[in-house]
Amino acid sequence: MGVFHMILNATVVLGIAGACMGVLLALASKRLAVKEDPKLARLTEALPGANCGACGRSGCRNMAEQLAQGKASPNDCPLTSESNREEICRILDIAPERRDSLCAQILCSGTQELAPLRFEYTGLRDCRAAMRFGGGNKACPYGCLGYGSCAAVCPANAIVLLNGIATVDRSRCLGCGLCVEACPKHLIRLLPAELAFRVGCQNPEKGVEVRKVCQVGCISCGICQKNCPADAITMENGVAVIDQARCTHCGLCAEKCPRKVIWCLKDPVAAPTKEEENNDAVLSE
Amino acid sequence: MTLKKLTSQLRSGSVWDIASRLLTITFLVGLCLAGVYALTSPVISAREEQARQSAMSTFFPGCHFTQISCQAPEVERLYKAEEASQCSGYCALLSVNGYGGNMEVMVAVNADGRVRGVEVLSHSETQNIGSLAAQESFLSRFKGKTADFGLVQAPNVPDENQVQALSGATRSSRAVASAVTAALRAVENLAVAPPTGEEDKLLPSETSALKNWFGEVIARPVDLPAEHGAAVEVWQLHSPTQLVGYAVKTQTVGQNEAFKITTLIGFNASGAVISYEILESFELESFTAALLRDDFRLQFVGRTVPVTTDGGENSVELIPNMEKSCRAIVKAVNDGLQTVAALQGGAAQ
Amino acid sequence: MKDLLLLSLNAILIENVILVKCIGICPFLGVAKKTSTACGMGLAVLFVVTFSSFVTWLFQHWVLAPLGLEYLQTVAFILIIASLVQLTEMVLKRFMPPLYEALGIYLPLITTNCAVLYAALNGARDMGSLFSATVNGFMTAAGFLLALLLFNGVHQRLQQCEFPPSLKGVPAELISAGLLSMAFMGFQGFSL
Amino acid sequence: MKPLKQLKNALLTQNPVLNQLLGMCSVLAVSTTVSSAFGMGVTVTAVLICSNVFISLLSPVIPQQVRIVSYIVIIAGFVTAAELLINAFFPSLASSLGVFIPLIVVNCIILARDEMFASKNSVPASALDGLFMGLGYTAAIVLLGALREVLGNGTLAGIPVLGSGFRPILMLNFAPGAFIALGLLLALVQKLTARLGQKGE
Repeated sequence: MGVFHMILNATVVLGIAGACMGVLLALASKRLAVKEDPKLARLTEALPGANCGACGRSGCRNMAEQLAQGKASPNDCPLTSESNREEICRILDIAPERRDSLCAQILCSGTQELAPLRFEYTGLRDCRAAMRFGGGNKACPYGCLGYGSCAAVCPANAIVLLNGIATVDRSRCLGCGLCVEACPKHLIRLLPAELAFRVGCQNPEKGVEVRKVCQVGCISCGICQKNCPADAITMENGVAVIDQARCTHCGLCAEKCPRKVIWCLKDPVAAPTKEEENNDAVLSE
Repeated sequence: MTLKKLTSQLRSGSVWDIASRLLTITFLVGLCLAGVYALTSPVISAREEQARQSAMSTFFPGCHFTQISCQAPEVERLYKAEEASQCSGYCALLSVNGYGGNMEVMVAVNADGRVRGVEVLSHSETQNIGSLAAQESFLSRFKGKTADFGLVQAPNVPDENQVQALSGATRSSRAVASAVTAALRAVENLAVAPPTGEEDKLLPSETSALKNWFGEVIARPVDLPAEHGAAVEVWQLHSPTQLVGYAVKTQTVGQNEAFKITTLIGFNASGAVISYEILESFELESFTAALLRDDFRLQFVGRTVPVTTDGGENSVELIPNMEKSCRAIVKAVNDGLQTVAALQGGAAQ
Repeated sequence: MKDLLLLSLNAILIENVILVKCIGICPFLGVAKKTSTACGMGLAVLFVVTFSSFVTWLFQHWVLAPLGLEYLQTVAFILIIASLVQLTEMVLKRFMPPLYEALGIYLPLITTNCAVLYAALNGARDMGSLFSATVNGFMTAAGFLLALLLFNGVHQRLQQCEFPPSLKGVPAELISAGLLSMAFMGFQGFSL
Repeated sequence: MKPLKQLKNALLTQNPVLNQLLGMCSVLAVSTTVSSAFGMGVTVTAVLICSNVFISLLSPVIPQQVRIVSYIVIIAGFVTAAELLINAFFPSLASSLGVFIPLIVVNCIILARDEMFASKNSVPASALDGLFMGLGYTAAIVLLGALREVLGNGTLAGIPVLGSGFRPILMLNFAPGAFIALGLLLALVQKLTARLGQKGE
């Protein structure tokens, strides 16, 4: 009799516990159901989900909520691809505004062979850490140290450290701008992705000083300024700056520049200039 | 949220449907578990019982064990090992918390209250470290120890009444040590603790008398034999491990015929008189004091044969002009002797 | 009061659930990457363990013990813990969305967390009173949170240093966790 | 997938313990000796197979709201049954596994396999998957058990291996040793898969 009694006990106790837990959960799932906006799920789907915070919200889910409430525009998120952005506009049924995407550029071309080092640095592999040692071990105090602080931050890991300097892989860069703050030398700019001429140097010193520390540094000779037909180049504190709006992408400045430090990053479709060739070659290595 | 709405929701399909499915699942699980338990629990308890019996018989070969009640919290079970009605020791089963979890320890205690042996029945200590505490090499260190043995850490050498703990397994060795101490304490308490109610009908005066004659004993009343004379009550006196003696309460008529003198006489295990005490007497004050004086009382000590007053070789001298009271004591002692002899089953002489 | 202090000291330091008892490691490595995630997980576990120790002790001493069904302990406890976790997830989602936002992803993770079941079983078997069982649960979870935060600090230091390729990532974390747990072995000396 | 591929996958590339880092609690805690590690591995495999089969049978019936709860209850049922059987018929194993048998219930592997695999696939496939994952788990835990026993105690499955002169590293029998041993083992595995990766695919 005892065995049957014991089996009955066990099954009844477990059965009842299961039942009341079941009722509890079922009721809870019914009464506590959060009236979730159906669009929210699809929006979070469309957003890249990198939670990088570039749009200023605390993550894609938060961004999706604000998009649903109309407090944010699809373009706020720099990471979403073109197709996703259209998808979002369709979900929110608003007209998609045109907006060209940006791409990060590192304004320094002083690779190890071209820009010598002042001392051997074996500390932490981080530019900010290296900065504490007298601004880093690179002869040119404004040049890229190449320890990858920007690479560490990049959510799409599009920044590659190649023979001493950081280079952006333009196909993967999402233009989120996280690397801009990360770089202690402030060398990184967000420039329009399609077509840009950029000056691969930020050293404001006189030409004489620049030659001492780098073989390709901009010696602010002004030849590019004179030769530019659209007069888009101005010399700001010792470095040539190309005004992207007025630049007609003729490429004259790149040819005339004695230091070959103006890089033209045309679409890969067009014939790449010499610099761009070695740049892409270097990247694809 | 009114109750009506709540109950309506309860009746609505989905809630009940979910709950019933979960109920069936838990019901099924409960059913098959109960089945497995029914199948395995007898096997488990049998094996544990068998392990326990074998452990006990290794300590007390040839004994049979009776479980006795024990108040100590840690002691799960306490067995008394008897060999031909002679108590040869105790076995205590304890469960203590070791490093890895619960530990079942069996402690065997000799009749004299010293450790006879220790065995760990089950433990879940860490392999090769805590488990060393369950091996013979460590357990044999407890042999012969009394309840107040100390546990010393590995480096320093233990003296006679100390046990050296295992280096690296302090928690496990402390657990075993605590089990042994608890067992010894429990056996000790067994003797001191007043035995269960019905044994102890002794008056305070009686127990104090017994205490200074025999020390700590338990008095167990025994029914009077056929010819018990003036004896009214008889107790067998047990120390924790064996019979120590007898106590007989007698009522005899002294000088004052109206009231009897109540005397308590103590006998050792072999039936010889140890001493006597007058519990209640209505004789004259001086008479009672005289009867208790050593010069008269000591004559009775050591007697195993009834005493006479005729001046023969085992006669006693009566105190002049209070012969009646003295004869009352003589009769009390003789009847006591007679009762004890009858109890012991041997011939009186 | 004194034995409660000893109980908590024991649960947090001497028998820390992760570093000494090696229980609840699965989330330990995963969540220790960011401090906010570690805190979120720790608090979620703290809440769930305390609550479930409370309920499981009651269940054990009112239902299981009198009917002599101790062998059903594991099944009953896990049923209660899983339902409690799911319930708290729904309640948090409904009434405290920001808190759900921070803890949301970890709640289902807690159901498979061994520390919760260990605390419940430990509480029900060893603890005399309901109050001490709940305190034991709370302190075990506090130990869990402590270990999580300590390891989070260690983890951030790990990211700075250079490792041979095969040691990078989890092996390095495990070895540093081993050193951390070696430090916790120092508490074994206490005799409670 | 072809069973053989599944087996290689479970043992090498997708090993639940070494690659997916599941079920670490029991691996760390029970692997002090090969025998207890093997015992644990076999128990987990048995429970894994039974729960996979049972859940793949029941998954269409189980409503969505109580999915996790019912899966765990089923697993707990099998684990308790295993615990009772072990206590009854393998007492030596029971003492070495101790408190860790009930903790198989919250062993991440089982619930993970049930969630991901068993609830979506047919019974034979999930049984096979349960078997392979169990084997992967057992292989990993026995490997670690051997490592820890040989170095920590100088014996392998009870037989002294390294001679009397060897002073065992006692730390390996405790928690820190477990962490470090598993860390080193994972590093070894990472090195092998890296080299395999370059040479192989």
